[in-house]
Amino acid sequence: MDLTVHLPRNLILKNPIIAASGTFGFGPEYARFVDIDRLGGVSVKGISPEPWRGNPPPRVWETPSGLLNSIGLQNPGLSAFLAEDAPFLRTLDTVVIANIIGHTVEEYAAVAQALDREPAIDAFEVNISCPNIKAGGITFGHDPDAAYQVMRRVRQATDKPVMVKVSPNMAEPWTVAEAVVEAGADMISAINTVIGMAIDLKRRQPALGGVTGGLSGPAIKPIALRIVYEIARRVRVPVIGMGGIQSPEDVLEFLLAGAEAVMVGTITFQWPDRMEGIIEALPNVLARYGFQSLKEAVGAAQRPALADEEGLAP
Amino acid sequence: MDLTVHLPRNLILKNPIIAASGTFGFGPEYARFVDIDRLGGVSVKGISPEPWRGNPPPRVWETPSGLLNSIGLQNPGLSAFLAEDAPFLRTLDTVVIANIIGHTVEEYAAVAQALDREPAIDAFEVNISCPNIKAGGITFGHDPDAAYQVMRRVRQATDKPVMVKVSPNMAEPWTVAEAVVEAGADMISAINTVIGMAIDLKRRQPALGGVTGGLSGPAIKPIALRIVYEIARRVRVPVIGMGGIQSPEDVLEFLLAGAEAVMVGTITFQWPDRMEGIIEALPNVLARYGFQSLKEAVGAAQRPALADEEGLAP
Amino acid sequence: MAGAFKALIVTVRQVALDHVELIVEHERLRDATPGQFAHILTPGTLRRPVSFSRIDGGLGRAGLLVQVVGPGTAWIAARQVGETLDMLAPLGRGFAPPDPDRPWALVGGGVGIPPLFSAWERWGWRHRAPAHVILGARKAALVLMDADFRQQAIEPLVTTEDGSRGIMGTVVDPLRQWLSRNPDGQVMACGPNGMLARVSALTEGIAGPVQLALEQRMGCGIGACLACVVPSVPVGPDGPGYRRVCTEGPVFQREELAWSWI
Amino acid sequence: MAGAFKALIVTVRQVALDHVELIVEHERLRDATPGQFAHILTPGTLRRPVSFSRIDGGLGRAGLLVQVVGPGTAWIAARQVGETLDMLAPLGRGFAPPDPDRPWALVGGGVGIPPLFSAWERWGWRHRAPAHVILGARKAALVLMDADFRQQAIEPLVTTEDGSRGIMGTVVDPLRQWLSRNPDGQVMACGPNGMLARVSALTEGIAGPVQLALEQRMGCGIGACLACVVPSVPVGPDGPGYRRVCTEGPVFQREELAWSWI
Ligand SMILES: Cc1cc2nc3c(=O)[nH]c(=O)nc-3n(C[C@H](O)[C@H](O)[C@H](O)COP(=O)(O)OP(=O)(O)OC[C@H]3O[C@@H](n4cnc5c(N)ncnc54)[C@H](O)[C@@H]3O)c2cc1C
Ligand SMILES: Cc1cc2nc3c(=O)[nH]c(=O)nc-3n(C[C@H](O)[C@H](O)[C@H](O)COP(=O)(O)OP(=O)(O)OC[C@H]3O[C@@H](n4cnc5c(N)ncnc54)[C@H](O)[C@@H]3O)c2cc1C
Ligand SMILES: Cc1cc2nc3c(=O)[nH]c(=O)nc-3n(C[C@H](O)[C@H](O)[C@H](O)COP(=O)(O)O)c2cc1C
Ligand SMILES: Cc1cc2nc3c(=O)[nH]c(=O)nc-3n(C[C@H](O)[C@H](O)[C@H](O)COP(=O)(O)O)c2cc1C
Ligand code: FES
Ligand code: FES
Repeated sequence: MDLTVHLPRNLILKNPIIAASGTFGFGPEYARFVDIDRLGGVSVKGISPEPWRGNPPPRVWETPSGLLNSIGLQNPGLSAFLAEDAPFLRTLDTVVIANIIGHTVEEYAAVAQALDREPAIDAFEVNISCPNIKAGGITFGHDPDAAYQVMRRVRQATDKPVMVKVSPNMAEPWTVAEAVVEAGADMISAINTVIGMAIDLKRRQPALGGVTGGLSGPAIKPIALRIVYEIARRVRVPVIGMGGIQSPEDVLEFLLAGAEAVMVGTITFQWPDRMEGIIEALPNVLARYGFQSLKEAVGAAQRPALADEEGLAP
Repeated sequence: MDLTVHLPRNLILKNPIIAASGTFGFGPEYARFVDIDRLGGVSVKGISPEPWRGNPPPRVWETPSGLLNSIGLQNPGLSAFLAEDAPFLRTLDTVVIANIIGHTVEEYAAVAQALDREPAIDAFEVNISCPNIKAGGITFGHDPDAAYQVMRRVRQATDKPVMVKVSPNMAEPWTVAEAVVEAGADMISAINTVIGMAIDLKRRQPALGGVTGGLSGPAIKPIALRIVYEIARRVRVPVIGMGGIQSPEDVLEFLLAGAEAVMVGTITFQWPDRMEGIIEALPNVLARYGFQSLKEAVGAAQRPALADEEGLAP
Repeated sequence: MAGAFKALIVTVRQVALDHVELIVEHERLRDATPGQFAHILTPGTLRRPVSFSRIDGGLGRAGLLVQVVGPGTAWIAARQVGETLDMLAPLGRGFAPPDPDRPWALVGGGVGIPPLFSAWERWGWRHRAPAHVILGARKAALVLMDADFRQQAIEPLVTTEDGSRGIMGTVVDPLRQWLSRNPDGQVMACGPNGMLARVSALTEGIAGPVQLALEQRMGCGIGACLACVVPSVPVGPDGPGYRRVCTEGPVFQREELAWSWI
Repeated sequence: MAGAFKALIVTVRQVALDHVELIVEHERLRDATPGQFAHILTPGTLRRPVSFSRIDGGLGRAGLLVQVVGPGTAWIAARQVGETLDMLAPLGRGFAPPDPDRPWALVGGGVGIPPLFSAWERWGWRHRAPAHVILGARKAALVLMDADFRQQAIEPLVTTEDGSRGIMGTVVDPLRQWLSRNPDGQVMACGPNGMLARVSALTEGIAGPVQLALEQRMGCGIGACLACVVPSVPVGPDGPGYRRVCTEGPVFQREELAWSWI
């Protein structure tokens, strides 16, 4: 079965499985363990104009079927990325997506502009769920207008395909998706981690150095599916779904909910080669559920209208 | 160790373990399986002025460490509750909390007013995370002003202790908590379920009859802890925490995050007597972590100021 | 308090491809009734409901005939003699005893057959009017409990969808024929919803009671959570009422259900 | 691709209360270095890092000495001979070989002892200058690997906090004394952070290299996720830099670390 995914601006994935940002470094780390060229794509760790230090450790904590992290977007900054990481990425025969972060609209634009000229980078993922210190702690990702501004400036900075990554930590994430599509986003990726926390009973303190953290892994799959489903029925651009994917069946759930491709994160820590396993199994699993092609599965569980959900309470 | 919890308006719990609304019916169902009088309290299924039909089945679906439900707040309505359920509840020697729901501010007030005179009811839990059809699908629970209005009318209707149950499905649930405390709420309970979804691959449809549902169980514990922590540091009234509690250690996490008592839901379906087991084990577990009293554990993991979290990204 | 209990597994036997019957023992199973079920702890977030395939009240023994369809049933089917199953049981409303003087049809499809066998085992011996057992399956290898019925002195009529055993087709045609000969009959049926809907339609207006045993995904299993509902009368302008399979069922009178909504 | 692999468990032995040592075998363990670790799959969401307690490069065998502190280590400790452990290994930067002509102190506390034993096993036989092994534990029953050191021809100095074995106190006093006698010495240490902080402070200014093996909660174990960092130089006005224990460590030079932040 052909697993190729055709995305806007001629972005073509060999298959719908992309390594999720922040869980796959800048590529070389996992190169010993995974045949990266077999993946549909790789979204690298978030890149800011200047280096970011990140949060104090501990930075990870296990929860039931989940993982809390408070990495705090540590990254070496744009110049170090260009000097040290871009050369390796240029050697890859797969789609490389630059995940970009910033404190201000201009910082996002600066990274996009610099990487627009970098041949290693095939597309951008604008991560607007990081704290915006200038706007008083409200993140860009929770404010459709701010998200619109970021996307508009990024759009001016590059003609490469751009997706915006949506935060689940708000009542109606689709309002942000709609705003950035309006501002020229070619795709939406969803979801980023869900804010959570754990208490270390022995130390009588928040378990993470960053106090709160982002929850990922199978625990958040239902939250992710619902947001992907809601966004896919509202925007006309492709949605890249993620959150807790562990198996080809999980991938199918996201496809049926409306995603055209998916990203895979936390499970890679346990099973570095799981993404390859999923790619291998996907045609059979699609066939087992009666799908002749990948495309046929996309949105197959979407209900026709928005109206029929009115009046339903959880 | 003394497990008594003193709450506002002379509401006294024998211990901090309360059966969570919607998971314990109106009491008699579990009376065969649990010694209800040993519990700190029981929050009964949501009650509306008129009967509510609820959502089409299937209404539950398993997810990793979680449970999705789309019961849709089915309930027999106020008069049936008074005629059929209140008599049993009057026989209980534990705190009975009426969970109240409505489509409009007046509906909430109507239930509170009617039950203010009912001796079976010791306190109210105002559930403002149900859909408000009048306000175009935006729920009361996501709008601090609407939440304020509901609480103000309920406050006029009753002098019994009132807690408001907060929804996790928004960026800043504490804004709602702050608003309802302003309007006279004596306590906050948190959290209600997290909106989620699953796909039934065999039927190629959303798994739940209600399309989306509420996620509960251990999967949401980190989300719940974080919201309890954030609310407890912002409001001066007691917080009743819940979400995924399975063990006495889980209870401790909520206490350290700032809760004075907790509610226990989903685990009861697997282990009807787990709440009793937790109550029995709690003194030992508190002692094991070095606490001399229940009170000492409450908020023990709270960090001093709000300021030190600024600039930390998940 | 009569909480959950651990029933000892005394027999395990493979009865068909992917179908295992366990016999479990506990004194709390003494007053189980055909049509009732056990809510069984497995590694998942929820217990799993399984009907009794046979009941020996005297010994406090009951059968659980499980088809492996997912992780919970796979786990149950992998248990061994000497282990225990943690269960809430017996739960729900079972079959009302049949009128011994009325023709009686027992109609079962797939894992709907076990509760009918337990009904036949309990009440068959005292039944005076004619009785008829119709068992449906997809193919020969999946026909359940026909030997058990034979041992209890009745020859079941078997239908398979592919004709590999008995009559080719479903239970519907044989039932229609039986009903035309027995308009004063009574019916008990259990099986997939599609089959029960047909049974319900066919039996409209017959003289005797029609009892249908339903399945629904369950939470608590004891009436508290309102998860396990099925559409039922009265049907209002905005939809049907909902009744709980776990306590108001699993066995319903056909008149109680709103089939157009199921 | 050199992905995860399954190492065969060839020996399991209880070495102290709640401490088990497993010997595992796989050809990919042939070039493991003392101070490196294996990242082991357990039922949790994350793998568990465990240092090598001994390494037989020729046979591709390595030891894993695990203290049971939670579900992951309990699961590892319950494995049996003939089962396999799924691991990513060998990972991280191990100890740099000691200068054979410089006095050498090996200082270990609790489960910090195993990597030091593997260092001694590898380099002790060719060490020409004097060597000194100091092992700390809370109480006698928890002293680890002292017999192993003895078998490798060195008598370790044991300290226990309650004085139930060896010198009462911690490894700090004996180390201070050794340093005052050996200002030209080199040190390898592994243990709780508190102990390493003291070692770091005491060894400031000594002539030889001071290598400290650290622990931190890990995600990927291979350098991709930035979970496992420890504060390190340079320290800027807004805090320290962060280095990864899994790839830039677990063994650091004392000068690389920012102890005031750890
Ligand atoms: C009253 C009653 C009696 C039953 N009697 C039997 C019996 O005698 N033999 C038998 O093999 N099966 C019986 N079933 C069906 C059985 O409960 C399901 O096959 C089983 O729960 C599936 O669990 P799983 O983990 O293997 O599959 P999964 O499909 O992975 O289960 C996931 C979830 O769905 C629920 N579920 C899935 N299918 C059903 C279903 N058909 N009915 C109810 N819940 C379901 C499970 O309980 C679980 O919560 C009965 C169901 C009910 C309601
Ligand atoms: C490089 C390295 C080498 C180690 N070598 C050994 C060894 O040789 N023998 C030994 O007994 N232990 C060793 N540890 C510690 C060991 O990894 C932890 O004790 C173990 O992960 C605890 O898992 P758990 O599920 O039993 O406990 P839990 O506390 O329930 O673990 C929960 C989570 O915390 C992490 N965690 C808990 N404690 C630690 C810790 N001290 N360091 C790192 N992560 C932790 C776990 O990996 C897991 O993600 C080493 C740790 C590191 C980083
Ligand atoms: C350790 C870790 C670091 C992450 N860092 C980033 C990041 O830098 N940028 C980003 O957009 N998402 C980041 N994420 C979020 C993931 O890309 C993904 O959205 C999320 O983990 C959900 O997918 P999963 O459940 O498959 O892991 C990170 C996740 C984890 C676990
Ligand atoms: C089946 C089910 C029904 C529920 N019904 C209600 C309800 O009627 N009113 C309410 O306030 N919360 C309701 N809840 C939410 C719970 O009270 C609780 O907030 C949530 O389940 C989290 O706790 P848990 O993880 O311990 O279950 C329901 C939860 C479940 C699982
Ligand atoms: S399963 Fe809870 S009411 Fe039936
Ligand atoms: S554990 Fe992932 S970088 Fe070290």
